[in-house]
Amino acid sequence: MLKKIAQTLGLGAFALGAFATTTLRAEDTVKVGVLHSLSGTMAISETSLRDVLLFTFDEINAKGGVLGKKIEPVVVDGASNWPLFAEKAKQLLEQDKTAVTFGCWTSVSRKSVLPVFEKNNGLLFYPVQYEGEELSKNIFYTAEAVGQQATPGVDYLLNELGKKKFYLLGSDYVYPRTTNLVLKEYLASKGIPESAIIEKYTPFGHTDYQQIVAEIKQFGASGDAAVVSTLNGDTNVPFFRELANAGIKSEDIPVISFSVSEDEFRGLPTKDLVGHLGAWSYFMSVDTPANDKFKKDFFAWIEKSTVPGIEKKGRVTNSPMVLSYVGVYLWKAAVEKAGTFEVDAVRAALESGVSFDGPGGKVTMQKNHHITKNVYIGETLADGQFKILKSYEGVYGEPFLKGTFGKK
Amino acid sequence: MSHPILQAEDVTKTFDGFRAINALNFYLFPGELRTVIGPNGAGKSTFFDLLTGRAKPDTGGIEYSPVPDTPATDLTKLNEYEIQRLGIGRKFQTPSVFAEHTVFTNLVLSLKGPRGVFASLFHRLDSAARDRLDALLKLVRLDDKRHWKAGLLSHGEKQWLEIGMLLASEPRVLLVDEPAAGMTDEETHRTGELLLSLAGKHSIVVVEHDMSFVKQISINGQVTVLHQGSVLCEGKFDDVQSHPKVREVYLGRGKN
Amino acid sequence: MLRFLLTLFYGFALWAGCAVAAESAPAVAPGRAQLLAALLAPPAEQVAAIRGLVGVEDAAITPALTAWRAGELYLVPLPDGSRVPATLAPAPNGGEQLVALSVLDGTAIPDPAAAPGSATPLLIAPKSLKPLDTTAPLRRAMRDVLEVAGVADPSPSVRRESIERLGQSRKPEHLPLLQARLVIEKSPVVRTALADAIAFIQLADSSHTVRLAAIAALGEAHSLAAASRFKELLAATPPPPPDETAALTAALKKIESHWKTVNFFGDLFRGLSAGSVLLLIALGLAITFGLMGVINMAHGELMVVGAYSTFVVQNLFVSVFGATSTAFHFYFIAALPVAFVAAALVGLALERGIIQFLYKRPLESLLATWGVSLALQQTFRLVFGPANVQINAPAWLQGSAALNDVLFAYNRLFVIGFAALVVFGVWLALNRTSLGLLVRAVMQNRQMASCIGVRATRVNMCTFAFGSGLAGLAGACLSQLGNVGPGMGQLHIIDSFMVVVSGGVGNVLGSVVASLGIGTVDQLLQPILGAVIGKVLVPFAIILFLQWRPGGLFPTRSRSLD
Amino acid sequence: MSVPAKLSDVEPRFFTRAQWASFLLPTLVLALVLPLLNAALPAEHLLRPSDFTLNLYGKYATYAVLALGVDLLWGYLGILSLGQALFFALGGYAFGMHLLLMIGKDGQYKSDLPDYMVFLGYKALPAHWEPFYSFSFAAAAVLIVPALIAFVFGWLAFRSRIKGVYLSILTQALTYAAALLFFRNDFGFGGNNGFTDFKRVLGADLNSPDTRRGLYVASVLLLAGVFLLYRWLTRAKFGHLMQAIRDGENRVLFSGYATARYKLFVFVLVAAITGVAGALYVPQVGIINPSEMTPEKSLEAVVWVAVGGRGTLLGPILGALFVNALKSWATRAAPELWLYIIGGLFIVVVLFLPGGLISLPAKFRSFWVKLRSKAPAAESLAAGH
Repeated sequence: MLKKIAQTLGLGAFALGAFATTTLRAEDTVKVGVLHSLSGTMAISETSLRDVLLFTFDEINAKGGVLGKKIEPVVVDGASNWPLFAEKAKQLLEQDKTAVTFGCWTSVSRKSVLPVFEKNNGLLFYPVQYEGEELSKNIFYTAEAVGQQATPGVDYLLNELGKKKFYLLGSDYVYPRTTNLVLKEYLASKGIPESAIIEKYTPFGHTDYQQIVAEIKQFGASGDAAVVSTLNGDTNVPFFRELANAGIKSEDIPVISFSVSEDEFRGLPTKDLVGHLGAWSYFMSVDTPANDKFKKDFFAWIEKSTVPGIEKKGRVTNSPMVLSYVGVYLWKAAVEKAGTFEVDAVRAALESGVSFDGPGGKVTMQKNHHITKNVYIGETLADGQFKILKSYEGVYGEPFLKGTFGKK
Repeated sequence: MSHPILQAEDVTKTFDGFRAINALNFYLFPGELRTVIGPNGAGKSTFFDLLTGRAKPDTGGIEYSPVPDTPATDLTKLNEYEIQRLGIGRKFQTPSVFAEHTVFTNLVLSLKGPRGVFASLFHRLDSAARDRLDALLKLVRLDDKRHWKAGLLSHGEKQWLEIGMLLASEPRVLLVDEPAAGMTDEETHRTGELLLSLAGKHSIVVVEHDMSFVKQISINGQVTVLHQGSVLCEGKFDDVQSHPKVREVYLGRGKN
Repeated sequence: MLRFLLTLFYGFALWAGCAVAAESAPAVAPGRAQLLAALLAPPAEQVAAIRGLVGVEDAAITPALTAWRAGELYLVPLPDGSRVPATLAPAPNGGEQLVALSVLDGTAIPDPAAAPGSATPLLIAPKSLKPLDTTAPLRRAMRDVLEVAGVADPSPSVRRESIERLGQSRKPEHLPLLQARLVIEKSPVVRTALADAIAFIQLADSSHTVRLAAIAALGEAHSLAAASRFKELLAATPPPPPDETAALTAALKKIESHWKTVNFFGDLFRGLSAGSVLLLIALGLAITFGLMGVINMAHGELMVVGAYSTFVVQNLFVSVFGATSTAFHFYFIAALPVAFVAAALVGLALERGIIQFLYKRPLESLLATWGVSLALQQTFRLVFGPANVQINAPAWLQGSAALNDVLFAYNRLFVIGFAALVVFGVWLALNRTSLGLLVRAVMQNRQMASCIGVRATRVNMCTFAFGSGLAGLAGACLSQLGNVGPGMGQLHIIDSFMVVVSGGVGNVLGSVVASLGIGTVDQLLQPILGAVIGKVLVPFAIILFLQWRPGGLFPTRSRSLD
Repeated sequence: MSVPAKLSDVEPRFFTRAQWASFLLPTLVLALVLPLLNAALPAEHLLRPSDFTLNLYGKYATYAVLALGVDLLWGYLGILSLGQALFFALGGYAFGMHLLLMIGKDGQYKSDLPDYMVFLGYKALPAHWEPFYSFSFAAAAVLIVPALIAFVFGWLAFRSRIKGVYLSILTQALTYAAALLFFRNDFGFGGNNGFTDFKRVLGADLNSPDTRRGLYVASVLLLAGVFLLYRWLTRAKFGHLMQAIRDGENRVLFSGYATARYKLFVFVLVAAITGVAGALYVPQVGIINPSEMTPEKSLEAVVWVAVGGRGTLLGPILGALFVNALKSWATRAAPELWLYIIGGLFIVVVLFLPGGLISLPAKFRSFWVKLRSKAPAAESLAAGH
C-alpha cells in the first residue's frame, strides 16, 4: 500500500514537472498563444487557423518582430473539448504568460475561456463569425457579427433576387438560433409576414436531409423562396447532395450559407452548389494587390513549412483565416502605438481605433471591440471559389442587434 | 400418506418447439430422499430450473407446502431468490461456487439470514454464526482450506463446498444435481452418507448418473426415472433397475 | 443509370440540332446577329440585350445561352480582332489541344493561319481562355429567353420545364404562345403542363367563368404553386366573389389532400432509404459484434477506410480518364470492391494484432479498439488532411425520378437496392457456404469447434475481415450521401450498435428488421416532431423496447448458464 | 498446486496501521500542505504550487471520483456502464443552475435572468429554476437528480435482467440521448453553450485564489471520503456480494439474494456521488455543456479505470491522474501526436497490462524473482558442462 501511495505521489510529481517546464524567457521574444482545436471534431476547421497564425508570426518576425521582439508562438490543442480549452487558456495566461492569444472557433469554446481571460486580464482575438450578444473587455472580436454577414446576405435575397419566402435552416446551437432571431426581426421590419418564414433546426452531425429537402421543394414551389442556411460543418454535405438530387437549382431556390467558406468547399461536392450564395467579409477571389500578396506569401510559406501536421495540398484562404491574420496585425499596430505589451495599454490603443489594410480591404478596430470591415456577397462556382456579386464597404460591427429592427 | 411438500402436476415446458418437460407429475414428501435418474436430455436439469424459478412452465402447476394444512405456495409465480427464501436450495450440476472468494466467505454469503441490501451493508458475524460456520467447514472437510480461494479447490472439493453452502442456508428442500461428479470413490461414498444423514430433517431430490451412488443413497427411498420429459417409472432401486422399459431406454444404452 | 442514358440522349439531341442548324444557315441570320451583339455587349447592357432575345426564333440561341449559363462559353479571339463565341471540345485527333465550336453555326472555327478554304480547325490550348462571365441577373435574363424558346424545344422535358416556369411567372403576354403550342403539342405530359400553365395565367383573367375553370383545372392538377396562390387570393382584400371563394377552397382541399398522400408515401420511401443506410452500416457490426461478440469501437473508422478508398479510386479515375469522360462515371462501381478489400485488410490487421487476444474479454476489446479508433482518426487526418474530401457523385447517381409527385432519388434507390443485395450476400455466405457453417460453429462454441478440428483462428480471422469489409462497403455508399472526413465514423457508430442490440445480438435478420424499423419510425416522426426530437426519442424507445424483449427482436436462446 | 494466496475474509480490519498511514499522509499533503504552501509562499517561490496546478489537481480529483464510481460498478459489480459521464454532467448542471443564478445582474445584460435566457427571449425565470436560488436545494438536487435518473434507468434495466454488453450499449444510448436533448436550445439549458461565466459561490468570488483553493481542498476531501466509503462498501459482506454478482450472478440469485436490488443500490449510490463530483468540477473548470455527457466522455472514464487497474480502489485514482496528466501534457507538447500516445496507451494496457498500472510493481517483483531464480540455475548449468 505504502508503495502504491508513493507511486501516486511520484506520478503527481511527474505531472508537476511537466507543467513546470516553462522555458527560459528570452528577453528578445514575446510569447503569443495559439489556442485552437488540432484534434477532435473541430480540427476540420481550426487547423487552418493555426497555420495562418504561424505564417503571420513568421511574416512579422521576418520584418523585425513587434517592438523589436520576435514573436514566440505557444501552440496548444484545445482538442474540441471545452473544459480543456479553459484549462489551456489558464495554462497560457498563468504559466506561459502570453502577451496575447489568438484562438477559438466555436462560441462555446470562447465562452469557456472568457472568464479565464477576464480573471487574468489577458487578451484574446476571436476570428470566426458569431452570434454577437457578448462584449468582454478582454476579447477583441475580429469576427463577422450578424450585421456583417447575415443581414447583408438576406438584404441581397430581398432586394436583388426579389425573394419573399424564407426557409431558415440551421444546426441546433446558439449561433443559428440567435442569427435567426435577428433575421426574423429584420425580415419583419422589411414587411415579410411570419407566415412566409419557416424555421428548422437539425442536430449536430445530422446526416439525413430527405425530409427537410422535401419540405423545401414544396415550400419553394411558388418560385419566390430562398433558404437561409446556418448549418455548420459536416451537415452541409448531405444537405446540398439531397438538394441537388431533388432537382432544386439555385435559380429556383437559392441557398445562402453563412458557415460555408472556401475551406469547407474542399470537402463539398461544389458542382451541387453552383450558384448558391455566401456572405463573408473576405473571399479568396477578392481582386486586390493586398490579397494577391497575402495568398502568394501564404502558399509559399505552406510549401516550405516544416511544422508537423501542415497539409500542403489544395490549400485555400477564407474569411476566418484572414480575420485571424488581420487580428495579429491589429494587435501589432496597437502594441506599437502603445509602446508596450502591457494589456491595459494595448487595449486602450486598440479601442482608440487602429486600422490595417488587409486582404479583404481596410479594417478598423472599433471602441466596442468589433471591427469595421467590408462585406461581400458571392455565388459559388464549380471550382470552389466565390464570384463576388455585391460588396458593402466599411460595415460597422454591432454585437447587439436583437431588438434593433423592432417597431420603426 | 402425508401431504407432499413439493408437487408438480401436468407440467410442460418447450424450448423452440423442443419439449423438454412433457406433462410431468412429481410429488415429494417431507423428509424423503428421492433420486432422479434418466438419460441425457431427459429433462432433469430443466425440471430443476422449473422448480427453482429459473424457467417458467408453459402449462401446469408447481406447488410448495412446507407446513401441512396451510395454503400451498404457487412456485410458478415466484423468481429464483424468492423460492430460495422459502427454503428450497439448489446445488448445480457443474459446481458453482464463488471462485474469487475464500471458502469461508462462500459459506458466509450462503448463511441463513436476512438477504436485504442494508442487512448486507451492516452485517456482522456473531459468535453463534461463527460456530455454525466452523461446524459446517468440518462437515464438508474444508476446515484446513478455509482461507483458500474457492477457485483453487479440486472438483470434488468444490462439490463439497457447494453442498456446504446449500446447508448453510438451512433449506427445507434440497435439490442436488449430480453431487458425485468428479469425486473419488471414497469421496462419493462419504457424500452418499452425508445425504442419507440429511434425509428426514430435509426433503431431498438428487439427480445422479453414477449407479453405485444411486444404489447407495436410494437404500430407503424411491427412484424416479425421467425419460423425454416425463416420468417413466418410479419405485425402489431394484424394481426400477429391472423394469424392462428402463433397461431399454436407459440402462440398455450403458451396455452397448 | 436511367439518368445516364438520358444525359447521353440529350447530348445527342443537342448535337443533332446543331448539325441541322449549321446546314440550314446560309448567312448570319438576324437572330444570330442579335445573339452575337448580346454576347459582346458591355456588362451593363447585357441584361437588356439578352432580354431582347425573348421570342426570337433562332436555332443558335438555345445552345449558346445554355453553354453560357453553365460557364462553358468562350469568346475566341481571332487575329482580325473579332471574337467568336464558341464552346470547346476535344480535338478529333485526340491531342491535348481543344477545338473551338462556334455556337453560331455549330462548326469548328477554321484556323485563320491556315490556307483559306482548308478545313484545318483552330486549336486552342486548355485553360488559355476564361469562360464568359455570368451573374445572377444575367442568368435570370437568359432563363427568360430559354423558357420562351424552350416551349418549342425538341426535348419534351425541356418543353415541360419551360412551360411550368412561364406559368409560374403569370405573365399574360405568354398566353398566346402557350395556347398556340397547345394546338400542336403531342406529348401528353407536356400538354398537361401547358394546360396548367395556361390555367395559372388565367387565374387573373378578366372573365369570371374563365377564372372558375382555371381554378378547377389547377385543383385537378394538384399544383402546389397554385395552392399558395390560392391562399393569397383567399386572403386578399377585397375577397373574391362567393362562388369563386368556394371554388378556391374546394380546389385547395383537393390539392392539400393529394400532397398529404404524396408526403406519406414520400415518408415511407425516405424511411426505407434511411433504414437501408442504417442497415448497411450495422450489417458489418452484426457480424463482428453480433456473431463474434467483439465490441469494435473502430468499426466506424473501418467505414471511413471504405469512404477514403472511394475517394482514392475517384481521383485515380480522374487522373487516368479525366473528370469529364464517360469512364469516370463508373469509378464508383470500381470503388466498391476496393473499399471492401481495403477495409477487410485493415480489419484483418486489427484482428491479428489485437482482437485475437481478447476473445475472452469482450468488454476489454471495446477499450483497445477505441484506442485503435483514435489512432486511425489521427492517421486519416495526417494522410488526407483534417478537412473533408470532395467526392463527386457519378451522373447516374444524381437526380431523381418522380412517380405521381413522389420523388425517388437515384442514390437512395441505389442504396436500398445495394443494401438488399448485401443482405442477400451475407445470408448466402452464412447459410450456403462451408465457411458460413464453420463460422456458425465457431461462434457458438469456440473451444468445441477447435476440438473437432475447425481451425478457429482462421475462421475468426476470415469472419472479422468479412465484417470489416462490409463496413468498408457501407463507407463507400455513405460517401455518396454525406461527407467524407476523419470524423465521419463517429457519426454512425452509436446508431449501428443500437440497431444490432435491438435486433438481437447474434441474429442478422434481427438487424435487418431493426434498422428498417428504426429508419421508418424516425422518418415518420420527423415531420411531426422535428429532426432533433426524433433522434432523441429513438434511443429511449429502444430502452423501453428492450424492457419488453430483453434479448432484442430475435433473441438467441441458449440453455447454458449465463 | 501452488500455495494459494491468503485472501481476506468477510470481516477483516478496515485498515491496518500502515494502511492508515499511507492513506492519511498523501491526503494531508494534498489537502493541507499544498494549499498552505500555495497561500503562504511568494508567487515565484520554487516550492510553491501555482494556482494553475492546484486548479488542475482539483479537476483531476473530481475525475478520480468519477473513475472510482466506474470502477465500483465495473471492477466490483461487473456492470460496465458507458454512461457515467451523464451523472457527472447532471450533477454539474444542477449545481451550474445555482451558480448561474448567483451571477445575478453581473451578466452581459444586467438582468436577473441568465444571459442565454435573455437573448432567447425568456420573459421570466422558468418555475423549475426558482428553487435553485437556494444553495441547499441545489446541493440536494446534485445528489437527487442523477440518483433519480439512475434509479429509473437501473430499475428498468436490472428488472428485465439486461446485462453485459447489452447494458453497456444501453447506458451509452442513454447518455447519447441525454446529450442530444441538452444540445437542443428548446430544452432550456443553454443548448450547446451550456452554462459559463460563473461569478461566485456561497457569496465568495469564484475567481479569488481563496475560493479556488477552497474548491480544490473540497475536491481532494471528497475524493478521500469517497475512497473511504467505497473501501468500506467493498470490505463489508456487501462488497463480497458485489463481487459474487460479478463472478456468478445466477449463483447469488439462487442463494436468495435479489441481485437486481443490489445492482440498483450501487448504481444509484454511484450516480449520486458522481453527481457531487460533477458539481465540484463545474466551478473549477468554469463551464458545463452537453459535450460533457457524450458517450466519449464516459468511455474516457472507463479508460482511466482500465489504465489504472480495475477491481482496486487505488487503480482508478491513479489512472484518472495519469491519463489526464498525460493529456494535459501532450496537448501542449505534441498536439499532432497525442491521439497516438493516448490510443496506443489503451491498446498496450489492455493487451499487456490487464491489471493496469497498479499491477506494475507486482509484475516487476515477479519478474525480478524469476530473474534471480533463473540466474543461479543458468550458472549451475554452465558449471555442469
